[in-house]
Amino acid sequence: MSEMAAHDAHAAHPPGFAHQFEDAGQQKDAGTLGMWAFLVTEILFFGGMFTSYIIYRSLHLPGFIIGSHLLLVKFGATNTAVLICSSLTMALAIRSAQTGKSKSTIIWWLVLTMILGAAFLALKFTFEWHADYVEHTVPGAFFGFENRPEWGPNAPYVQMFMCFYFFMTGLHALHMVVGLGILTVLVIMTARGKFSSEYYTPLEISGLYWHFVDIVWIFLFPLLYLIGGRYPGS
Amino acid sequence: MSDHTEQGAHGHVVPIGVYIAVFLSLMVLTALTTGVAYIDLGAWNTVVALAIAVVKMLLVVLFFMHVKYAHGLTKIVVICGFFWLGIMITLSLSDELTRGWEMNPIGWTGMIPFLHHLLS
Amino acid sequence: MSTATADIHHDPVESNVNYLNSSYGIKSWLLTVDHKRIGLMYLAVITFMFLIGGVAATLMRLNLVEPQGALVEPETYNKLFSTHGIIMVFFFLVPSIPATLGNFLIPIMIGARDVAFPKLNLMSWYIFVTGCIFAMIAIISGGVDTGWTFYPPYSSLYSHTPVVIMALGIFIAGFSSILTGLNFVVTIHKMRAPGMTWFRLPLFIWALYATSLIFILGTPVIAITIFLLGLERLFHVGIFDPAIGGDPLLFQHLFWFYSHPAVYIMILPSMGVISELITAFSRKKIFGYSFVAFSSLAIAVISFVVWGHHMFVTGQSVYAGLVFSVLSFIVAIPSAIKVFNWTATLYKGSISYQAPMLYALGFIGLFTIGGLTGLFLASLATDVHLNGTYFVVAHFHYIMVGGALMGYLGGIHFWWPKITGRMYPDIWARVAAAIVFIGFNLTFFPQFVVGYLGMPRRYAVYSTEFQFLNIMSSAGASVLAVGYAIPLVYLIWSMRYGPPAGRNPWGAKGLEWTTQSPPPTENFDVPPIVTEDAYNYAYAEAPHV
Amino acid sequence: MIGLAQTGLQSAAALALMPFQPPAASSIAGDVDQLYYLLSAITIFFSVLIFSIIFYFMVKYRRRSEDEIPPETHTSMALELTWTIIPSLICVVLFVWASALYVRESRPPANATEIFVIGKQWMWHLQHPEGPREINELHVPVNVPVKITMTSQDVIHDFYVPAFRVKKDALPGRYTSLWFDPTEIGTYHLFCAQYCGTDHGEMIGWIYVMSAKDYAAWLAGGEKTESMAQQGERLFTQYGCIECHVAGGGGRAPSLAGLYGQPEKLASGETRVVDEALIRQAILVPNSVHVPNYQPIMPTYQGQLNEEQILDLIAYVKSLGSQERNGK
Repeated sequence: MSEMAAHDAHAAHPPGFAHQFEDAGQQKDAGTLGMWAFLVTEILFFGGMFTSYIIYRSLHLPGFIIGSHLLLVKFGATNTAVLICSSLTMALAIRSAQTGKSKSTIIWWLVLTMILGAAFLALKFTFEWHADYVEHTVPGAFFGFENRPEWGPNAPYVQMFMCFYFFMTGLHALHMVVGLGILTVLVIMTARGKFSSEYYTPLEISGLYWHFVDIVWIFLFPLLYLIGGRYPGS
Repeated sequence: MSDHTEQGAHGHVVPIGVYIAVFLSLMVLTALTTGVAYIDLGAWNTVVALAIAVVKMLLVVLFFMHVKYAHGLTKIVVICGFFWLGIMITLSLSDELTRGWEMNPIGWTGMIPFLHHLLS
Repeated sequence: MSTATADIHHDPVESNVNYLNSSYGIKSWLLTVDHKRIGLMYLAVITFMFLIGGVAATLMRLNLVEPQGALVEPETYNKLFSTHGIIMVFFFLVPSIPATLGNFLIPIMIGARDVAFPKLNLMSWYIFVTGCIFAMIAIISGGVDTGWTFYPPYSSLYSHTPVVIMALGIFIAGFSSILTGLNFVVTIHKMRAPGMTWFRLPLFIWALYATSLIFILGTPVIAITIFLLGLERLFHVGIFDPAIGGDPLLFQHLFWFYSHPAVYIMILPSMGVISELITAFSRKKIFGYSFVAFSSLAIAVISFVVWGHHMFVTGQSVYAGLVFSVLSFIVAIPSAIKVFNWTATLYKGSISYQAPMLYALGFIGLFTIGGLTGLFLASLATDVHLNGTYFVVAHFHYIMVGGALMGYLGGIHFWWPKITGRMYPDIWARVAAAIVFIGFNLTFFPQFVVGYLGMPRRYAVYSTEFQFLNIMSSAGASVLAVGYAIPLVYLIWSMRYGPPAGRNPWGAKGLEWTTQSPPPTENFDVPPIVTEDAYNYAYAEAPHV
Repeated sequence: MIGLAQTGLQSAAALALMPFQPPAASSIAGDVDQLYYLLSAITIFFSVLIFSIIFYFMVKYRRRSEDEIPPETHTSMALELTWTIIPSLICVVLFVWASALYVRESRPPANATEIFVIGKQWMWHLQHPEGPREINELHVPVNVPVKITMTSQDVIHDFYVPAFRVKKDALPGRYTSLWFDPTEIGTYHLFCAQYCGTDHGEMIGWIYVMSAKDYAAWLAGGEKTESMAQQGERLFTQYGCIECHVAGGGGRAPSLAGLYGQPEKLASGETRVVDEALIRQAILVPNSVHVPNYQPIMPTYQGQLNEEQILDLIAYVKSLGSQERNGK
């Protein structure tokens, strides 16, 4: 999670070079490989949930479709768009550093990325989770299946779906929060002039992390919001 | 000799046009996947949704995450991650979806409705 | 092995400064980024955890002397075996060789100054200690009674013990494993000295590389699984709950996806150690270097597709059972290849029997038995009878204690002179190795028999006809305990009073033996350049003891 | 000293008398033992082989002088292939043998009598179709195959009879089954082999394998109880199932006569055989197994029926299986 990026952020003081390496190329390669290895662990970390989701969906399809229809596509789609925008701004922030643009350009792109990330979380927490709470679709003691006779015997599986919805989006949101923390560190480092076209590894590997979080959402959106179809009678 | 000189300290600078094109594709695909959900394609709804998600992922991985320009090791690492996820999903499903089989004289052909069930 | 510094004949003027005395004070340790010091800090913590797990084991064995329980109530017994399992697996065996010897040796063996991410390395230690603290809190506040396997719905909805705290401890310790594995992979890929090609690497490095892959690919899955279990316990609703359509077997799938490869996390590093010991004490190049190296990778990969053999009787489908059975047989082959190659390495060697070699030979014997009895459990029909009995307990202790722990002790004895710069009394070490070997077999061999007789594991009280074998086992355990206590005494003694070891007391090959003992903080006075294969004993000059 | 010798002698005597395998009392036990002997032989052969080679090398090639440098030996491809291929072939043989046996163990014979088992912390609840219920004890006639269908009321348990070499988990929310054909009259251990909490070690019982005559006497000797099917029939009326599932067809729901064991096409397009799991699912999640031509109007009985009552209903539906099937 943030540890990797934060570590490198600390280790890499200008000239950004740590004593155990032979040269800057070796250091950059090591950092990138390390981040990718970490992202592999993240794939398998989320993968445990995706595996469970696939299995239960195949076992309890009707309940999962009812559950999916409790979510509002407009929020999911908007948030997807917001995250894709933030990925673009992140990529542009790195590119600015790569091509030796001014500090303020890099900071501008980073801050824009943070704003988009925050917008995602705001939408998630206030419009979606809060509404779920009000409507008793949060799993647990207050799960309101007594009020939903139309769910019939599928009620337990609707609750199972909502468990997945909250665990998966919750874990994703947690990663977003960590990402915002990393971005904050990057903004400070940029402001202090730590990066140049010669050395911007922390930016680059933090970018990998941010894009990864975006990819997770790219799968969560269809799996949670769309699957089962939204057409009449689905 | 360690293999740390393949790329050097300077990464590949991706042209800004590529970023914009990737971004626009991602937006279009998002609109597309949302729109398709409102059309009844039967079992294909799931297939299309997942196919679009995979394409979007590939765009992000290859261009935003620079894997297209990275050296072989990075590519292997990425493929390993998804391969292992595949192992986990496939072998777990190999149990969960064949539970009924032992008492079920339909036998191997029983798999077809299960697959149908999985995709629908 | 190296040309730049390997001049063991006329020892250059030994510098008095090394990684141990380059700085003093508690702060110089707690804030160190030196991989050698971090390795020693792990050694201290896991030795402590081993003692906790060992005490639990001793109490269990005492209790089992009588069929009705000689010592404690069933509830306490359940907590004892859970504590023993959790501590030994997650807080001792998994970090044992990688975090101590691996941390100490990987950079030196590949000719680097440090691991790729030294601060991350230190952070891994702190994360591990935090995990240990949570585990200790769980133990002190009563201990959990779920077994180390945490099967729901017992662990999620029925147990009345601090499961969440223990789960949190394991979750946190898991991140330490992940970061250590990541650090090692990057280090081995990117930090090798000039000339140190992949096929000149010592086999210990290959083994730890394979282990690190499992850390990276497997540990996140146990992390998420344990996390989901914790959520289910906290909120009384979750994805393994049968009441809302959850499948308890799904937990077992996810759990064993990590926990079966975790067995290889424990045994692979030991296999690496054995390759070093066998070659050093027979002064031979390893027989079939590439077969031994690739069998490590093969084991790491195949270990991920065999987990279902833990679930042959759980209601897993028959078809999945067949698939997992055939895959489980396949994983036996690379292990067999290793054993045969080690044996062949001894052929026409010059074999000496110092303590580390005794451990290595003990390892081969016990691992052979442990591995072969694994075939009983990969075979579906016999597994149905043996699953969940003491046969399984005996089998995995032959692998994890007879294998992993023997390798760990052998490695500690082999590299102790390098780590501390001092020798221990070899005669005591040989006695201890013999006692461990005898005590171990006395403890666990009867368990094969009592398992086939049908005694289920995790029974606080048992049927009287099993008593004789249980007494034998408990008697063996006390011998084993003595065998473990002796090294603790003389190793600590040697740190102060042992005679200086010199650079290369065993006349062994490998970069670590070319630098001074203990090594300087930067590992080498001059960065080494490697010009020859590993274990090139045929061209060695006579050792200089 | 004499005391020590006595202890030694006693131990030796105990060892000599000690059995190394449990009684083999089912049709499959002998076959499992044979596989076990083969595996033991392989284990002993290879252990002895490795041990003796190592021992021989240890003595023959012991270091004779401190500066001895042994000659180099080169890796032999032929040797490597030999010790890769031979173990592989052994594994193939073991896999085929063990799997054939396992598949046999997983297919109960058609004529097996069925016993229903519910595991709960920390006791076994066993139920004969004829009605008698037993706790931690099971009486069965010799040479009659028995199929155990089981579930758990709380955590995972495991039904294990070492003498029969059979074992299977009892899972909450699901049915699992095993079968055995007892061949020897006697009394055998029943263990719970999956850790289930505090008194796991005392979740044990006995299986009494009796001659046909003794078994009949035992059945007759107990207090008269309704059979499971009769109890199921009572529940069928009491919970109003009978109002829709009208015998002979024509109700709002299909008649259940002759349904058991038959493949049934569901509204989802899937074809499934009507077995215990399907009936259980139909009672608890009716619309998931809804059949075409009927409205999905059946309410769930989740929470209203306990595991025993569900088993009674299943027994009742099965008892209808022998009756004439009068259309849907």
